[in-house]
Amino acid sequence: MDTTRRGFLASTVAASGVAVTQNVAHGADDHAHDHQALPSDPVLRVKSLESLLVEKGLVDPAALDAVVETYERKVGPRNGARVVARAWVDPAYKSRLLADGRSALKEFGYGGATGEDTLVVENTPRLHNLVVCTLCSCYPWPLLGLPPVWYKSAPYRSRAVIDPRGVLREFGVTLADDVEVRVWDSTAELRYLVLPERPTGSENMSEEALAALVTRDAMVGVAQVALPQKGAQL
Amino acid sequence: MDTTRRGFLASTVAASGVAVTQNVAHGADDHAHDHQALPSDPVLRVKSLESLLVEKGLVDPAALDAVVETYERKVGPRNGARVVARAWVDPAYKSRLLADGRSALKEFGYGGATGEDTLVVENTPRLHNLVVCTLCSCYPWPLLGLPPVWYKSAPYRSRAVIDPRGVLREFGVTLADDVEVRVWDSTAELRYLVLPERPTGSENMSEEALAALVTRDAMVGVAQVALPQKGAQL
Amino acid sequence: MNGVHDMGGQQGMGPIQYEKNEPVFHAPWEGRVYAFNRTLGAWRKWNLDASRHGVELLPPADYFRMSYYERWLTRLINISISTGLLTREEVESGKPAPGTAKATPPITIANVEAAAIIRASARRPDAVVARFAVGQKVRARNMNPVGHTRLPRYARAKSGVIDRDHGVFLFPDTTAHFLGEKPQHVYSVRFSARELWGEEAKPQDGIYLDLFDDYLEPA
Amino acid sequence: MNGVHDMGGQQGMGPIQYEKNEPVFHAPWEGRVYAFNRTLGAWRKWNLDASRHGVELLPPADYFRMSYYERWLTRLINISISTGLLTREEVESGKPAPGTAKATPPITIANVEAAAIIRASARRPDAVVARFAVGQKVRARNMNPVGHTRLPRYARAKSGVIDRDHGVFLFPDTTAHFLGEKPQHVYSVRFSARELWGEEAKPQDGIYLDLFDDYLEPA
Repeated sequence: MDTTRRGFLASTVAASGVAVTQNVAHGADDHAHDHQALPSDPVLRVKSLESLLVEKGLVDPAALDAVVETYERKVGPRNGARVVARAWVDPAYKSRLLADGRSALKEFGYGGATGEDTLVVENTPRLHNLVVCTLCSCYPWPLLGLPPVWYKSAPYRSRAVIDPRGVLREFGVTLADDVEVRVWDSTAELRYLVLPERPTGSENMSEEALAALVTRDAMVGVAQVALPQKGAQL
Repeated sequence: MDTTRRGFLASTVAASGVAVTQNVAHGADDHAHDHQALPSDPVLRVKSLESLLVEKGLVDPAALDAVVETYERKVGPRNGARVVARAWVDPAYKSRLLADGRSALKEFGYGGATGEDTLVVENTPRLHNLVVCTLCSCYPWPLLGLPPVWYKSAPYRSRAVIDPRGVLREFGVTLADDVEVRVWDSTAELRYLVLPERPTGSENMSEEALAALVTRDAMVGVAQVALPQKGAQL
Repeated sequence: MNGVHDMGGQQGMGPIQYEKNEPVFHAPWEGRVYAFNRTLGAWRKWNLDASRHGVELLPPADYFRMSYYERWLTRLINISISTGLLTREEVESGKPAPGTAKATPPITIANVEAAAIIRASARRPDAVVARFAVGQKVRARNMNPVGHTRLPRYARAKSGVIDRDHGVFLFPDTTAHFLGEKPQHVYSVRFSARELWGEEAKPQDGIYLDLFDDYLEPA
Repeated sequence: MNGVHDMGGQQGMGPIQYEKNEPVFHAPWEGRVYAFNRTLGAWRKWNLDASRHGVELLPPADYFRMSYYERWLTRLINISISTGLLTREEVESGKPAPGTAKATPPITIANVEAAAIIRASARRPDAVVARFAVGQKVRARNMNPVGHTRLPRYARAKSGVIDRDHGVFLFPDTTAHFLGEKPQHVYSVRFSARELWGEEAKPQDGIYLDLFDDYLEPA
């Protein structure tokens, strides 16, 4: 437990520039590696922090529960999927959505945290859009919920801008050489949602049935929307 | 021991691109961190590797001893210091050294490993030279021995090219605003040695006494050469 | 800050690790860390940009070793200590400093929806004049601030075209360091893939960045 | 490869940690690792550039976590396995595969000075024509190879002046991948600090890089 706390504080201290964890000259006994110890059990650390925050009156545990509950049960890719399906069946809505995402999304009641300035970009047979945040992990929370680990990871963030076609191939999407790829790097407080192509053969489907086809990945731009019988989606 | 080996191999495998250590999706029990374990005791690992290499007849332990002995006892900054002192007292040698470092260094018998193409760059009151290798840790071994940890470390390698004056300040060297700074990034098989300024007041000193003043740091360009009475050197 | 967080264009990070049916949080503690971050901001000791910068300040070895929510946890503790919301001793012991009066949380179950889940916008109503117009050719400045910035290294000194004017937003470079909001226009700037990455990129491909007025100069 | 090893211009790496009276090796195992690296090359299974690339291929988390000689140890094991000098099972067990005949080391105490301590030069006698002349203005190419290269990211697409022609050397980008030596001229190229880092740099300061013919184009 003592080691735990020390390792934990070492990392805290390092972040404020007091210590560095790299290439520090180390003695022959090599014990200097201690400070690189894994941040031990986060479960215990978070429990201890929460009890401190509650005891100091800095947070209301019920409010914490509500935040977790919101993203675990209420806000997720189904939000974005409803918008996409509506745009597919309602050309007037689609025009509003592409021209002024903010207002069109408000028609669904979507907005708020990081969503108030969402831009919707449309895929066509000639144009493919891909969304990334190279600097951190910005993502349209109100429309897609919290991002998956791969979206937040170094491999995706690093390569999406320099090798979008290679990234797409890794996701199983192969683009023709003459398609235009547009990568949207979310460097400010704008968020991006891809309006995928409506799959051929879906002409007779209802808005609800269409919404069920639309995946999170398609709205990030790393997948296309397929009809169910055409094979399993990622 | 078993954990040791596993952690060790994980790292080996990762380097060949089979696994990644970062942001790997992890289960609720958080055990996936195992593969990030510190490469445990290098002493044991190196011992095991050496015994394997010897048993296979791939290395001669006596030759290993000789390599270690060479850099621990024979080759080091005293080599470079002798060259610098000679250049200070012998203008003809200095001319040869700056014009064709390779030949001039051969007069001392210095050459070989990474030293066959060493360039000597001269500090003056108007010009300060600083040597770095941003991509790895290239260094003039035959003249200075093996580099110190700080030279091989991220803080030095990253900042020497973008903020050489700040780096120099950290080493206690403050340059006038109108001095020209030249940073030599050792990106190919050329190596660099800084010929520091001869300290004022050293006019009557012998070549040997001068050589004793010249530090490793001064020949990398992060220090100036001072007379002993002017205070302790780094 | 030219840090390891500025990942655009890096290689050698390994394959993308896709997890099927990924849960929102992989463990309850991740949810708590997320919720701390979303609610503690209401104390107004810091702002979103300062908080982002907190992750950037992690030593590279930690940045790469930690999972996403470990980074969030660490930056939260760091910024709580540096802004005085918590003391190091409190974090270490898990107990409030002796004699601390209990505060009242600004965010409770009653107002959490409005106060935390709907976050304040970074858009500003200020009537700031735009320095650039849609269609104009611009160059991202070759700037290397040691503090927070949202101009990635890969776009610096590169030329692009203003594609859209998003309007006026607070400026992260100053906001993150509590030096004022300096509201200014943000533009979507299109850079051709070839301008950024050379001749091997497809000529028709483009990368769009949302860049602040202060990041740009006429090309 | 645009990897974390390419550190020029990065910030946030912390202060320089200076050690007074630093020993050559901090522990005997470091010396052994160094000596393995200096002697095993004589088996001609790899070359210096391939070996350097081996460090670049370490996952970033490992690169930052490991000490210098831990990196050397890991790359040595990796390249020994990938080139067939050792098998993974041998490394794991510390024992030669059953039935392996004992070899004779090419480097022994008798020839170690000439064969290992004096390393072969990368200079080549080939009469290759230089594409650039001293004093000529050049631009470093905007290239982003996924393999080994010695053109740092911070100099790409930047303009400089040929300061010196060092002569002909083998080309690391091909040599590291066993694709031939492709001998060519290496030049010392001077870049002004302002060209590389913008207006905050001092106008008189310069950064000199040793760059291969294939990295350059006329400016």
